[in-house]
Amino acid sequence: MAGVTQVQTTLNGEVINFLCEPRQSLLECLRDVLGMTGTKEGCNDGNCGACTVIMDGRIVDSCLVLGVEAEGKDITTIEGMATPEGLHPLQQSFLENAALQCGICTPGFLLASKGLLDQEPDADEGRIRHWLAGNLCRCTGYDKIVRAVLQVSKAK
Amino acid sequence: MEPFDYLSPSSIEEAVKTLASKGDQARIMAGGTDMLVQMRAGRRTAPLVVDIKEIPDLNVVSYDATNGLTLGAAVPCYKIYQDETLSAAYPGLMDAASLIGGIQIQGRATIGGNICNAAPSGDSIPVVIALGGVCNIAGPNGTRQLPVEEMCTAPGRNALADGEILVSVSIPAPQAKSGASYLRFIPRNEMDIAVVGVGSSVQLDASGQNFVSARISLASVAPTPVFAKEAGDSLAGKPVNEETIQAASELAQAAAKPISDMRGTIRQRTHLVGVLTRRTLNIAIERARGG
Amino acid sequence: MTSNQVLSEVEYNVVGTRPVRPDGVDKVTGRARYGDDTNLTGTLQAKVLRSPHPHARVKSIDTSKAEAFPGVRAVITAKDLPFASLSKEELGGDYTALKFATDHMMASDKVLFKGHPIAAIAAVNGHVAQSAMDLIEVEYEVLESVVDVREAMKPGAALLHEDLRTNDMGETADTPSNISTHMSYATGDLEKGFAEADLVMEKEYTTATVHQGYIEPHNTTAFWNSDGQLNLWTSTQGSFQVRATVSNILRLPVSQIKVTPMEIGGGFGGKITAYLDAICAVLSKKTGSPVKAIMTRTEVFEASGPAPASWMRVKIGVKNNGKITAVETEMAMDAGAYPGSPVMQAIVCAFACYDVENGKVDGYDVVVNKPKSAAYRAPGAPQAAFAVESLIDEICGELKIDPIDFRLLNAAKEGTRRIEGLVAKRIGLVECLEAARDHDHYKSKLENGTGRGVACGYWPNRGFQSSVVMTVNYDGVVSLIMGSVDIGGTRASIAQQTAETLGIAYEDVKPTVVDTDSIGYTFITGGSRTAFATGIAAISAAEDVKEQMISRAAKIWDTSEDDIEFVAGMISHKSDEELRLSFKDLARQTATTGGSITGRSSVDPSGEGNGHAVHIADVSVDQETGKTDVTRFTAIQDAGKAVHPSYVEGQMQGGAVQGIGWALNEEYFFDDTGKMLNSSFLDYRMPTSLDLPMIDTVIVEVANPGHPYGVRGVGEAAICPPMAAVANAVTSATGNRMRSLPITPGKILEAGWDSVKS
Amino acid sequence: MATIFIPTMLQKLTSGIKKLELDASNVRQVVDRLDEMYPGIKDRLVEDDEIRESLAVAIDGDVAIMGMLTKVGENSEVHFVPAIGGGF
Repeated sequence: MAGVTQVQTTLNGEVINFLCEPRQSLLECLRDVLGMTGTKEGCNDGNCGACTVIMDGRIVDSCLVLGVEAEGKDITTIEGMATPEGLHPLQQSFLENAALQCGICTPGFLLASKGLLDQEPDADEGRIRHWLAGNLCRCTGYDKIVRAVLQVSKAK
Repeated sequence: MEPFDYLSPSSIEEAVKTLASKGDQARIMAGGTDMLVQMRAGRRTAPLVVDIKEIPDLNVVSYDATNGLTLGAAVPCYKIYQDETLSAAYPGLMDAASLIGGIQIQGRATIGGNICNAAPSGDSIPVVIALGGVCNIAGPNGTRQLPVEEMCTAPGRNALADGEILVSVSIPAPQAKSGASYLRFIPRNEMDIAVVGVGSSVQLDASGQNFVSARISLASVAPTPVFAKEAGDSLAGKPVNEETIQAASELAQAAAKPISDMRGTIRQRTHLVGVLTRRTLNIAIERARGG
Repeated sequence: MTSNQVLSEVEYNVVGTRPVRPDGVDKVTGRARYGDDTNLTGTLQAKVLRSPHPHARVKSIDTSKAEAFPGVRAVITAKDLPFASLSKEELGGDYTALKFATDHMMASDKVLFKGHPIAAIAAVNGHVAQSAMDLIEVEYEVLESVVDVREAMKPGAALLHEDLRTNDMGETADTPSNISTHMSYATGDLEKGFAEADLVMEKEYTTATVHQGYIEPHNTTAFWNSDGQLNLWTSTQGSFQVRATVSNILRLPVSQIKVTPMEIGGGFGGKITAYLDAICAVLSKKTGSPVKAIMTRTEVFEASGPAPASWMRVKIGVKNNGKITAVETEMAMDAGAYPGSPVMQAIVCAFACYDVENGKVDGYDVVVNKPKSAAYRAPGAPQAAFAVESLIDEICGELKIDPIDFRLLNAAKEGTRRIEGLVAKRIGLVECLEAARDHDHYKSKLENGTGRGVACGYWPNRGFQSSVVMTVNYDGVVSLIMGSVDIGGTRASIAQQTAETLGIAYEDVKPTVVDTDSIGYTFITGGSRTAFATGIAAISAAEDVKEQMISRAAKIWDTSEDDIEFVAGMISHKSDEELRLSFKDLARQTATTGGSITGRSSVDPSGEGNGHAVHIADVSVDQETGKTDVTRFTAIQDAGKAVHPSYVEGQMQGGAVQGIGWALNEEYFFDDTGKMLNSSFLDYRMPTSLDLPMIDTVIVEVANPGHPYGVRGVGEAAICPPMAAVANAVTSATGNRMRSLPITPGKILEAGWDSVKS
Repeated sequence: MATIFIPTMLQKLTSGIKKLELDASNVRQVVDRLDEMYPGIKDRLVEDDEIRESLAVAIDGDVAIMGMLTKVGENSEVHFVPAIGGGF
């Protein structure tokens, strides 16, 4: 029987340690081990993007990352997006543009959008639609989500 | 998921030693985007998972205009298409690297993993075959090379022997007046498994009006990716025109041995092989002439 | 070109504005608590063992090895549910209903679909429970299964339920059948109507099984206190519905069950049935610990409630000028394993957009070896609209009449008597059609290789019971407490109606959705009812507050209540201008004039006001591959009065896009025996952001006389037109008529090949 | 007099009569009077003293919320329609 491993990782800017079994995904570790339930499970097989987190600057599905793989990595989750000063511009834009209905996909969309604009601050509609294709939303038809991201993008 | 041990070796030697001693009790994980899904669904079990992403040799991306590209088996797709030199040299490879899964998957999935996973629909395989890619394999008895078209032996099975590991894939340097392209047909625009995929590469003469050589490879039309050698060879020495391209596409169709399943019928797939062969050849020709 | 238009007739202060939703910040920061975020100390994880066979007799179940597995705390089967120890005599007329309800939750003697629960395990974690499932030994006798709705209707088809007999409006057939119900309505003289027609067309249509596709899987946490009180935290569209289901299956009084509805990650009708609650409750009772379950995505597809596949025959007769003379349809829908498809809704909605003198509709509810179907956004109506609106498009083509002109000529309006007999009240179909006709999209030129289609849709909308309580805090802020689960922004829209009625700011209303112990009975969030019915409850509770405020002012001013009026948030003496108090000023004085003010209301309103939508779709079709891309889409809908236009647009856009998915790519693939082959988001192809253009909207506002602000429900009508709009557009692009959903690239290629042949 | 619309499927019990007028002040009276005129029709509409689950009774176009107790007006129209009830 496999044992438990200690993992040290940087989570939302803070170095933390946690224990997990190798078979536990990063998603499970975040939610069940660390109690950070902002990252959502939608499909657990990499097809919905609800569990998107940023790892070393890239968006990944945390259901397809093992917790043990987080060793030495830098991870941002939805809990790390707002600062004490206020919401991230994307969060604010999602609110203003009514870019969420049920909200379950929202953390994933926000992280994915952040991942995009962090490296392509002037992404246009086509680029946004392509980038977000790994995130499923069933409520909005994507229109208001794309508009919310466009509002923050420098592309006009 | 059943419990497993996890090992992240830091050298090829360590990985090979572990794999050789554990036999079928160990499985190699690169991006994990296929393997973790398969393990979670109970389709694969592995008492030991060997994560190869921390091995420096497997993270190599080396390119020069003489020796071509050596792409480590653990290099995720995004690192390939974000590399401007590679994008310019291998646009056909970029076609594939940028359409595997979504952006999240591309942050993890690797070409090496895609080849070793040996799915008939593996999106990167046809274009790597078309580009003449070769697998560099390390094992208990040293290293060996194998053309990519010989790597997939059956759905989900590859040619690696016990203890062996895919270190990298080598792709020859692009010649002048050469070009490649990969297209797949899916009902949506992203996130689907190819109904049919076709990778083509061409080498034109200096005038750009005649084929010197061509290679065509197909996905999702047989138990393994298909290298449609006759189809590509038929173009050698021929002028670039609709007839020759049509003839090649028909040979590609003849090389396809598809089944009917929920993703498509035999007739649809065979038809699409023709369409996509023509389209990829035309894109490859455009690229060859432009580059 | 405006992408989102609102054609407003009446303006209010708060109703019709677009404030930020009260739950918004929690949802964009990850702090909102969804069902699976419930985490009580010592929670066990449950997993459900499910049948691998679509149809089989359960001969034996041996759970002993699983029970002995380290980390497993309890294993249950159907024997652990109360039904197992109740006799037919005890239950009387309730026997069959309770057997169906209990067996659906956990099979006793037979499994009727792949994924049918057979046992459940509670263990220290999900991995352990999963491993232990392999140790449960079940012996099945596999039976012949029936998957296709029309095959299931044939005499001699394999029977799911040996004692199910067709009910023809109260008359039961002598022999068993998979047809559980047949219903028929007619009006006028059908023969005469068709005889008068210059053109009669009759075609058959089919649609595939589809799923609502909510992103959050079903989940529940149950904890059975030692005092016998059962607590459930769950993802549901109706906390009271969950309470009723669990009460029925576990034979508990409703007051012994408290259901706390957590934030819900999408439902669309699929989160009304309570699949996991009773199972977790029994496991909790057995272990003494909280028990939580979350379905995998495969379980969601295989064992929740998809929308039915359908077969429909439609016949329409018209004069050369386009006037409809007669209509007829027969529709059969598969209910899945147990009776209850929405086919009766389908036949009622089928021709509701048209003024029809002679018509007949027949519906058949049919059981097959698939998961029991559940509601999906306007249940039944989208399939019916696909068939009827496709045939109308075909007729318009034959007669060379503009499809909007045809619909305007025949459109139902106030006073139109529908086939089932009810008379339409003030409805906005004509206004929607006119808005479509005048829209810049409809007037725009089509590019080569593209096609355009239009279609309309109808959903009656619903009322039903809602309860609201509101308290006025001393600072003038109103706490609004309701039982309606908020899926798409109803906390905002109910708060807006409250603020409007009280004449206060939206920000001064704080809405909360509470558990079943804390509010009166409230029906599900569904049926496009919440903004309407819970809105009326809130308005009426606010009126209650106003009356009490007037009475307080009367005390303060020592005058009669009749001398006081409450207008626009000001309480004033009718004849003494000096005596005026703002809502906040008076709120401050409630402490010294009798204490806090609480308004309350429980309503069961009728007058819901029918919903209509008209959609325009442009598509381009790659003739070589058969691939269809939607290039432009406009959704037009009568909202009565859009309380929060952004959320109304969201409903219209979301409905349109679900419909586009239904039209083009979404379907359950079954093997011959009924095993689903594509139970993941990889192969169940819902639209991604890359598959769509912006969805333009026009909100038409034809006030609903049944609501103080004219509100009509908007959630459902939006999913009725898109399938036909897209299908009609594909015909316009390719020349081939597609009568079977989804319109996959393969089908488009086949149609092209067939048309070349013929 | 209220106008009662006989559901199509029950018109064989009323010899083809599609609608009729009768005096009734609530739904229960409607059903009882109908049954007096056309024996057996009540059983088709009512089960355990409630309108059958698959049906709803509508008075002047509004689905009745009080079932058998729902008031029927002097000139009301009464319909028995498919229940588009719970479930979405």
